[in-house]
Amino acid sequence: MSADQLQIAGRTFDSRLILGTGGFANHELLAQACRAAGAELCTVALRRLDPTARGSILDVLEEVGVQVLPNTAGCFTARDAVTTAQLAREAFQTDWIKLEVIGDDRTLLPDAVELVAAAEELVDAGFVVLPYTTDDPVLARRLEDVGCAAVMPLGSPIGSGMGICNPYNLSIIIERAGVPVILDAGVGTASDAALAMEHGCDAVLCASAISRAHDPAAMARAVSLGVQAGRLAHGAGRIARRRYAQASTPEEGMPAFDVQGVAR
Amino acid sequence: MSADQLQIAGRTFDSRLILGTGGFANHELLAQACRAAGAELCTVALRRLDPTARGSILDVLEEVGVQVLPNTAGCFTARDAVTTAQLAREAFQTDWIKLEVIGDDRTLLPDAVELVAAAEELVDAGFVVLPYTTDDPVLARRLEDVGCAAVMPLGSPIGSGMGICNPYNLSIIIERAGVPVILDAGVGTASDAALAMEHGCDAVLCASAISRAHDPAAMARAVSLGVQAGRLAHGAGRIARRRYAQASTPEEGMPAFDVQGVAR
Amino acid sequence: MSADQLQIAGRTFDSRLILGTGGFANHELLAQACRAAGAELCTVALRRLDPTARGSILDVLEEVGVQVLPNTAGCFTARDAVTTAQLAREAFQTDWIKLEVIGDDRTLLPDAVELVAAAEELVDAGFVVLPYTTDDPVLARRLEDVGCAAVMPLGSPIGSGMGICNPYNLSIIIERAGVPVILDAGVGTASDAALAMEHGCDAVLCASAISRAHDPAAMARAVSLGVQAGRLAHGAGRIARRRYAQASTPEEGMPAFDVQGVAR
Amino acid sequence: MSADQLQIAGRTFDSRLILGTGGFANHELLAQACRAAGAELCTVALRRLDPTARGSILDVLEEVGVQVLPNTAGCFTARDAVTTAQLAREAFQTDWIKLEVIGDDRTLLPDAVELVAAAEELVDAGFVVLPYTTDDPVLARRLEDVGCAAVMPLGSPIGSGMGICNPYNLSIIIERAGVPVILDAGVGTASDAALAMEHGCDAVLCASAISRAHDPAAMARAVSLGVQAGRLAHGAGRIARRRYAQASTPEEGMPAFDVQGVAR
Amino acid sequence: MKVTVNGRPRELSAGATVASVVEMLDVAPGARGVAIALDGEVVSRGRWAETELREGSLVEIVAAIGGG
Amino acid sequence: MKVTVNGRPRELSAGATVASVVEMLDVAPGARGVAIALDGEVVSRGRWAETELREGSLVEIVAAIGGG
Amino acid sequence: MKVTVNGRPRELSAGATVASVVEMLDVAPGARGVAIALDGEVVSRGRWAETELREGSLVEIVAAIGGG
Amino acid sequence: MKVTVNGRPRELSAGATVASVVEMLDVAPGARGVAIALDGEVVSRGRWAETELREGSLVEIVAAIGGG
Repeated sequence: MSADQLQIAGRTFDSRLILGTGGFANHELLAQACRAAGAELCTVALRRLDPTARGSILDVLEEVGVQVLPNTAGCFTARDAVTTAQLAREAFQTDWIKLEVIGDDRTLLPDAVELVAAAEELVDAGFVVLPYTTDDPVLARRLEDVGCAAVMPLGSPIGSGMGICNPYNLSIIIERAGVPVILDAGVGTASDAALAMEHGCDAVLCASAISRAHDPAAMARAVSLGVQAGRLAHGAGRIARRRYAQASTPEEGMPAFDVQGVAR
Repeated sequence: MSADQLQIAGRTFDSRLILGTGGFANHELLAQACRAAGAELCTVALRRLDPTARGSILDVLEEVGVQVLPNTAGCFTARDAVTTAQLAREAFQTDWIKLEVIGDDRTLLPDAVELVAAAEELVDAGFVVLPYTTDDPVLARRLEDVGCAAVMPLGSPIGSGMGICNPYNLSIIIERAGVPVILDAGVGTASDAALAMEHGCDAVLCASAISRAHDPAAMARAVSLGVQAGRLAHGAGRIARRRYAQASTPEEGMPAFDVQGVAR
Repeated sequence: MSADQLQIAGRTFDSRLILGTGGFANHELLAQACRAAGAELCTVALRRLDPTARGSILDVLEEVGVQVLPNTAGCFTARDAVTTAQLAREAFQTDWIKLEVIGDDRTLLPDAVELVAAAEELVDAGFVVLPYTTDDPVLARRLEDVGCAAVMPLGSPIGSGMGICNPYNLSIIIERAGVPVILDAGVGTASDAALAMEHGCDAVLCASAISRAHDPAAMARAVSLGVQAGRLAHGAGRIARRRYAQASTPEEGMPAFDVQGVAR
Repeated sequence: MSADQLQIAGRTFDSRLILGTGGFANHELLAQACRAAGAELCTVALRRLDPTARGSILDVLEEVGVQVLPNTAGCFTARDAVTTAQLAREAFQTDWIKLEVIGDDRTLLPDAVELVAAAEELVDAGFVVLPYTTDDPVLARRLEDVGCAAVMPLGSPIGSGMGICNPYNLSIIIERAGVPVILDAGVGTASDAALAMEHGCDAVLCASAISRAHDPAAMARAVSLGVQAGRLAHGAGRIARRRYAQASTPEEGMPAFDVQGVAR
Repeated sequence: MKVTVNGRPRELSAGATVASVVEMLDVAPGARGVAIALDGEVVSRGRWAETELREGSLVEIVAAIGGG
Repeated sequence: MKVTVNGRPRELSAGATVASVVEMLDVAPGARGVAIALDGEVVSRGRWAETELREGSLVEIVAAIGGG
Repeated sequence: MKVTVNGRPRELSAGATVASVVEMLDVAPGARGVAIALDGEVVSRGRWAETELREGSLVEIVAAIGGG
Repeated sequence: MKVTVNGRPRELSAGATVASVVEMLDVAPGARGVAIALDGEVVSRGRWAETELREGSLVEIVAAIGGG
């Protein structure tokens, strides 16, 4: 599949599954999941330094050999998101930022107005901005217009595992996007990821579905296979849906066993 | 995955994707699809011998190294299905039969009454019967009760590509089946196959979605990956669906950048 | 709407909602629901006579002025269903029978084989047979072929309130039926009934959704309005679904407020 | 139902169906639809005066006795929407405005950023603002916070007839709204309207589904009944959905016809 | 003789008829929505009086209830 | 002077008012559902007569139609 | 005698066997995936040579094709 | 002087720098994935030593964790 690489802002990736590192019970399970997923890119967050913490997640990710995509999780305003992005640039020495500006702590849904403001400011400050957004096609277009390097629409709320609640909106976003579309949030299992890729997403970000599964490594592998399956299927040209059946076995040439006056 | 083999009537298979051989433009595409799918078992049909035909499909399947599962496609009565099964036993030297008795040539849906009658007769005649059935849980139970080695409920009509129209019925069949449940008919793309396996199917049979795709080999590979993804996800213990969000990033430890009386 | 009457076996009805009388807390609530629903036809069942019972449901139904449709609820075999139908004919002096032959006491789904056998025997015995059936189009066709006066496919299991699990199958049944199609079982609320009628059902039978609602009379009225709404909508010729928008307000004639060099 | 009135900004309405007046072939069909729907409130738009036009729509609406709700259809910026609202106040002598600020002429979806800006400005200018919005719960909350008198989320794009694409988002909006929630756009037929009301919407706005139906008056009546059905059902306390069946006919008291040693 | 009525064993005198059973159960003669099966065969109301039970007879007396 | 009325260039004599435009378009004085914006600002009916246009003025005269 | 082979009428000499039909159709003796029904009953390959047709016999010779 | 470090009030001697705070918290000098904001502005690692705090300064020291 190396011929079919994901490209974002000039960087290329063989894997189309981005792994979120939140929710793992420990670093060992995270490492196993990274390997099982074949992930090349993982999100990380920033929180107040805990002096008692032993070992940095960065050591784990380095050992596994994945690159880091910092996020601004937990920010409710453009201002806090921008400051957090600047801290991330300092902490991780990368201009890439997964921009999250949420409007609400029960749904964790993005706040459209603050999100656009933050995206604009960060693009101007030279960041490569990958915004977590709703499935609103107009908002996605606005984010692309202000210079985001990709758009990351949700399928359903973070951690909800409800999959893609509105495939119609997602497909409209994909049809009209000039930048990569990465499904972010809502994936609950492998088929959700496959479906997203079949709709034409360029990649899938998955965190809770893997980190909180009973067997994270197995689910990481499953979601990774789902992403590959969906990507391949997207390119293979699926059959059209039809209300009635179409025989897969030819109908002509059926033998006729019955005959008038033949005793059986 | 060799630890996780499919078992039907005492035979074991590493692959959980059964390939239908109908609808391919030529034998070469069929061979490519078999290899891409990693199929071990393929269905074949019987039709009046065509003296002008060059080369038997059996040579192709033998070369690829897959085993043959004959079907009774096109039969409308128990009587014709039984005779066709006996011809298949003679032609292919196997007691295995994918039993199809349809009620209607537009929907190609099974005829419950004829199907049960044929299954009973074939089981008594020593066949290993794998019946193509509707998604009716009571009918599936009846087929198991008369001694079928597996049940093959449809997701939607043959060749319709509509996927699983009634996941509820499929899951009820799976919950109560004592024999393998193989999704037959309706798969349109890889995510349909993944979904079926996540629901707990033991295998998936796929014909038109692969043979009639724009690129059959690519779709064969995609569906095969989808089956593996779904099987793994089924065992990995997915997260529960929830209406509201659950943060994947811890909420505690958020920095507070704003302070009374600090100019910015 | 009297111009648009439901006709079954030569009898006509103004109301297209048939009320099931099971599950009501008492006869008074049943009477209220009958009136609120404007029902003309209600199902009743037969059970061992309870000498302590005070007042017959028949008195209630007579007072409300509805006609009685006996059922064979609880029968697992054609034989018991036929005997029960004969008892019903004796008890209610009607040839009409809502035929139920179930295969399973957890799903209460019909048993296709026993159902067809019972229907055939009862039609021969001069009954007007209205069979409760699955959503299998081939089975529905068989029931019509043996002489049933209507077919009553389920939307989902009795009392499940899941609505119409497989609208595709229901619409196929309707397209090809030569007798009235009455949705039986699965209705959970008014919109389910409206949807069934929009698909082209001739009537809806509703029991638990009304009798077990918090306010049975209100729900009876709601479902009745839903049936009328769906029937009217079915005849009114709905707009086609389209992926993109179509303005309801004309786009031409938009004023242009902005002008070069005009200060605001 | 007069006990159950819709209240918006201090005005009360007996009908919970707001009729859009766009798309009717002529004024006579509009008048018939208004009467069939029992509408009390109808939207109207403003366009450049056409000197050749004969008779004003206002005369029709006055004759039918409905009140007017002007909209800002066709505006792409907050600025144009505000100017249009001011023109509407002058033209119709009402402070009420259905605020539409769209981002795109193929989807006609709202532009979140411009919409909030316009809403804020109009509320400050003393308008009673009813904004057409997406199904984004955070955006709906923002609109309520800036002082809108109701929120009008879409079910799906204007004129698409796709119904409610994301019932989850709609229900979240309803759960948390402190102002009336009116489903706007997407209704294709009566059951869509019933469903919206069952979810807890306070009212439904419907235009194309009625004006472009084959028989607008019949569809107007159907949608009106659907709204009433859904409203009643919402209050009646529907039964819970359950995967398995629950008998509506008591299981005890079943007769047993078979007996050892009794010849039949 | 021993018979079974609605699942319960009963002792009846020889020559007992379906009507005797109805009487025994206190069913009003004109009771509505009532029907009877004797050994799996329906006995119409008009024949209750003349239809005799036999040793081991299975009698089912059913009545209308709310249902389905 | 040159003005634009509903998108079309018009030649008006100096001192022309909003009311002159209304007249020019044959709009009945009491016409319902009509409103006017001059250079992006609404001119209420009461001020039509006194409000003068200037060179390059942009006049939009709108009326009610069926919509949304 | 007159027989029907795969739906087509054929004229065969008396004493013709299933094997004669196979020969007539140019089917290679060892052809794979071929089976034959005579008047609705399967005739196993081993009995082709000895099984005689009769007037009006219905012969169906089937072979493997891609399907289902 | 009084400052706030990660939400907790701290007493520091005059002239204390960002570096002093880092030291106080036992953060290894080369610690990875650590960044600091002083009164809402990021202070790059190279300027920790020279950047002085003032009365009431708000210091946030953050580090990498698993997330999103």
